[in-house]
Amino acid sequence: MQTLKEIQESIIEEFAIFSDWTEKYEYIIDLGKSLPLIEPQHKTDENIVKGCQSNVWLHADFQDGKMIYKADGDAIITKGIIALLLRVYSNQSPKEIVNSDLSFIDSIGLKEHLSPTRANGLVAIVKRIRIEAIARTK
Amino acid sequence: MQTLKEIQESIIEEFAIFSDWTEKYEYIIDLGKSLPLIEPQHKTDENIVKGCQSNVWLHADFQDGKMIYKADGDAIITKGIIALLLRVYSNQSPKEIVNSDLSFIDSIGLKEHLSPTRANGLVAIVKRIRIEAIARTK
Amino acid sequence: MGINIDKIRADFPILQRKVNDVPLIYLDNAATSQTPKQVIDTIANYYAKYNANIHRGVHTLSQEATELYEGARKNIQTYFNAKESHEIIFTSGTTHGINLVASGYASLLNKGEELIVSEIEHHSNIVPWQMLCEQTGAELKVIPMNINGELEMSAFDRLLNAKTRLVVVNHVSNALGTINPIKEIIKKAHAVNAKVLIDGAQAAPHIKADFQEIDVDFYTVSAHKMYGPTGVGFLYGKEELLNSLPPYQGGGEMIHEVTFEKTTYAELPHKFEAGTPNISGGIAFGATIDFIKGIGIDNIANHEKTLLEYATKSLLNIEGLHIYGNVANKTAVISFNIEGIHPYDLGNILDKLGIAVRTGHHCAQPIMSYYNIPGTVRASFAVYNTLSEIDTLVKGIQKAITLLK
Amino acid sequence: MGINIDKIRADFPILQRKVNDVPLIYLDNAATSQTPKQVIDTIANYYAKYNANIHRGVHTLSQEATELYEGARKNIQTYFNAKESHEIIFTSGTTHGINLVASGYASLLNKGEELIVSEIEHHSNIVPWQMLCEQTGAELKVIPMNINGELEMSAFDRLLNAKTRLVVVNHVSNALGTINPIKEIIKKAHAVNAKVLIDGAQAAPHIKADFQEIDVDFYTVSAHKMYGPTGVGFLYGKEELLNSLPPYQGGGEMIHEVTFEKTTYAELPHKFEAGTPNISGGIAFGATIDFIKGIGIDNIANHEKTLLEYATKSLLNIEGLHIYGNVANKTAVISFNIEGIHPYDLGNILDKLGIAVRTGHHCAQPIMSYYNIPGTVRASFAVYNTLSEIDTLVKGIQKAITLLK
Ligand SMILES: Cc1ncc(COP(=O)(O)O)c(C=O)c1O
Ligand SMILES: Cc1ncc(COP(=O)(O)O)c(C=O)c1O
Repeated sequence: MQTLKEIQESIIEEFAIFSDWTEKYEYIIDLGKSLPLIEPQHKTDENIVKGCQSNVWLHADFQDGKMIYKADGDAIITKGIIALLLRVYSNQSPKEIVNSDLSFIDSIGLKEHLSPTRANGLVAIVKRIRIEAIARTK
Repeated sequence: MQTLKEIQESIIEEFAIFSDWTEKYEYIIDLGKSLPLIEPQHKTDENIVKGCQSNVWLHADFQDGKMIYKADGDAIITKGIIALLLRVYSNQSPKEIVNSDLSFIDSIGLKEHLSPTRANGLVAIVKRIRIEAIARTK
Repeated sequence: MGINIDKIRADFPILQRKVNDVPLIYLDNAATSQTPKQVIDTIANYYAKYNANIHRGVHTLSQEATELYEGARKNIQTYFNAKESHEIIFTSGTTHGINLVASGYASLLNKGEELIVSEIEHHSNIVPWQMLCEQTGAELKVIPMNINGELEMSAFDRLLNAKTRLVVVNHVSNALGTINPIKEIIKKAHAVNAKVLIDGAQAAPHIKADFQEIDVDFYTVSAHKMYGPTGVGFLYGKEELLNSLPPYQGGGEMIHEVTFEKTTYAELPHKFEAGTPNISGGIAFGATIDFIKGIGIDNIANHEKTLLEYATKSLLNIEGLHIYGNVANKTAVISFNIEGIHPYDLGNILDKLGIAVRTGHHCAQPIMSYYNIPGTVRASFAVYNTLSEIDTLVKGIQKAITLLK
Repeated sequence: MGINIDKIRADFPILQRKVNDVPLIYLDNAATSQTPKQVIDTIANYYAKYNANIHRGVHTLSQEATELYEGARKNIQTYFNAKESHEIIFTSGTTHGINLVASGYASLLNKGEELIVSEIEHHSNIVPWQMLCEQTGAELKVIPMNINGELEMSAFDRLLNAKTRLVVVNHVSNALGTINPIKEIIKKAHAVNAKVLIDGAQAAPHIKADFQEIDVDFYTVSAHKMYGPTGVGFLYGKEELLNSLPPYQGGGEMIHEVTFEKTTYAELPHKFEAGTPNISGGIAFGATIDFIKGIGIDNIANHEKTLLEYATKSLLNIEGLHIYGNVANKTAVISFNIEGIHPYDLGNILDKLGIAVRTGHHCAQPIMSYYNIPGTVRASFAVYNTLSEIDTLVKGIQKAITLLK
């Protein structure tokens, strides 16, 4: 099992090989396409974050001391980034999640997607990921 | 009896001899000082124009086909300009007043005092002078 | 008769910019248009030479700044053919202008009376009226749109009645570009004694409204959408109507006399201009009008028509592309989606290619609900855009499709 | 420790100006301060490189403009030590900020409850509360001033009671320069559960308020009085209080979702920032804070103290000159009259000599009523003023006296 930090590092490594934004976006789009990330029954009003640009859903579970996140989005690029986020955060302990930072997003050149004013729902997703984890550390 | 136009011209001539603003202002200030322009009983609330900067009063009479204006102000420079205005307008027929223009103020370099945004009450005085005259042409 | 695009483009310093290493193609004009150096220089020049608080000041700077500011008001008055310059109230923008009127109507409206709004409005021309109706118990009626993005005028006829106090409609829809028949709307509203407020935010950059000719009661505009600075706009209102509204904000300037017992208000326009205004913005708004006059609004409209026609034709060649808003009478705005592609994704890829478009609901959610879509991609044009930029846009979309599909 | 005045003056292009053929001496800073080139350049640079509508935009320009705008908000937050950046609401100025709160309290106040204001307020901090009291039936109580231009704090103690909901006082009086004991006022008000709004328009250029330290509930400021641009300011409010107020204006940005059935509002700060804001102004406000930080507010205050003391001493040497506002704790503002001379006349002559002062009631008529005077001449100083300018002022007044007497 990789640690959260190790996963972030391997993502950074993977992104290092892309020579231009097109390759990077192709990869993210593929990630976005590859998975229906959340079960239909969890796409509830409670789990939705309505961004001005795109909507996202997040569902959290707690199993064997680990957080299990499922998420989805309606825009494919957003979905691709969600896939990266879940790869990092899902299956980690609440404590590790709470103590983690998001700098890997910066390192792979996707910072703008997590700008609080972008209104694509991703910032809210990250916030919820942490909140759900915090709730399980108490 | 000079006509309104002639009075304006003689004022312009008088002002032509001043070599700087100090002389001009000394003259206006002297004009302002020289006359109590309105009888106390005519300094009524009805006749007052409250400017933001200074207050002015105007009283109008109609005698033998001529307008007789009396006016006053609390600031001396304003009073001096009022004295010039009365020299031009008082004792003239309503028709002449209505048809007159104020360009002499421009010619003698005092235009700024009659700026609508100066809030010294002079613009309102000029307006009232005309309104009172118009009322007597009907 | 034509215009010299190269010369015009040279006036806009931002058009020299690169974005993601490619030259910027700016097609987000309906959100905010770019600013020519004539306007930028006016602002810088104001602060370098004339900056002072206006009105009531005795000193030269204050006098000069006041003259510039009031000169801008006169310039706007003349351009839009308002009867009096004090019918032009400087605001911080369209939203402020609409709220000023809505707030004033709170004291004029009674329960059971009606307001009419349309389905194709910007939120700024919906929410203030919702708030007003909640406050007063008046009812908000909605002129529906049809699939082409037009108002259903027969429905409007049915909604109008003796209880209608106010009709509020935009001159041009920001999300669709539709030019509404405001002259007809005003005429019909007046026939039942209702007043009309026109939101001119999207019209002013493209069409010159003649306020006296169309006999509009209120008309409001933002400078930043018509080559001017941010933070300034105006509300036009007929003198007697503005007089009938209570003041909006209290403060300096809008006061005649203040005691703790009684305060009396100043005359128009000051009654509605409490506090120190956006002086540099107002003066620069005047320069903006000069800029538009210099080119000629008809020349601008003609050029944009060419752009619109060319872009519409080119975009429709793209498979799966659907345009929302298909009326003949529209400004150079194209709202579209591509089958199977989320507008946000397309906007993202276009940005990587240096092309700025807007995506989302464009603050016009009722339109999105009507079409049952999350949003659109909107390309909106201005006088400095070119046919070759449209070619690049089309290529960009094709590239995005390849990536996204 | 000291500051380099020549260097600072060189930053202000307007100080090179001549007025009536003599070099400008600008002593009308309490009305509007002058703008350094750092701020002017920020505005020009914004329009030349980043201009775009902010928030929600996907393209680079919009992202960059948003970052600059939100960066300015953060800068302001840090400078004034607000807890959260969303407690800083951008406004068009102090008047707007006060009206926003007054309008919000309309739904929170009940008949018979009380508001306390002071006798030494600017009209912008009187009229909105009069309007609010008229609307709600609440009562407006006035803290009286004394002959020195100070608030009578014992009277304040008597006015405060369990019915008091809000106390509104300026931090510094614009007409007199008095620095009010706001920390004490806030503490006492909080003891009876009243909230406090401080009008900081005249304080911000001279004193740094630490919002958390003084525990103020609302604080509002205009950029144009503190070396910034016109048309922008901010309202600070504690998060829970801002949340308790209803939205002020309706429109874009302040909306979460709009349907004709129901509209939900966005979170702070957007709830109070309807419509496209003054983007260039907000960004330039950030540059203004940097400018002040660059010199240091304490250095500014020290320099102005020197100016104030020198000017007070010099002016009092003039026969018949009377200064209004004689407290030890005041900013560099001198309001005065000369026996037998109308302030307007003196202002006129000084203008001819290139000296800009303000004359009149300074939008503070209750103070004028207190002293039973039509107005005063006000000389107000900023960091770029010099002792030699004060000498010229004194000579100018003497010349005016000769002419006018
Ligand atoms: C103490 C005080 N409050 C409020 C204001 C109003 O500020 P603004 O005109 O920038 O809204 C002023 C401006 O003169 C002031 O001095
Ligand atoms: C039709 C319409 N009305 C009103 C507005 C609001 O204008 P502002 O944000 O400048 O207040 C806009 C801006 O997008 C608009 O397009």
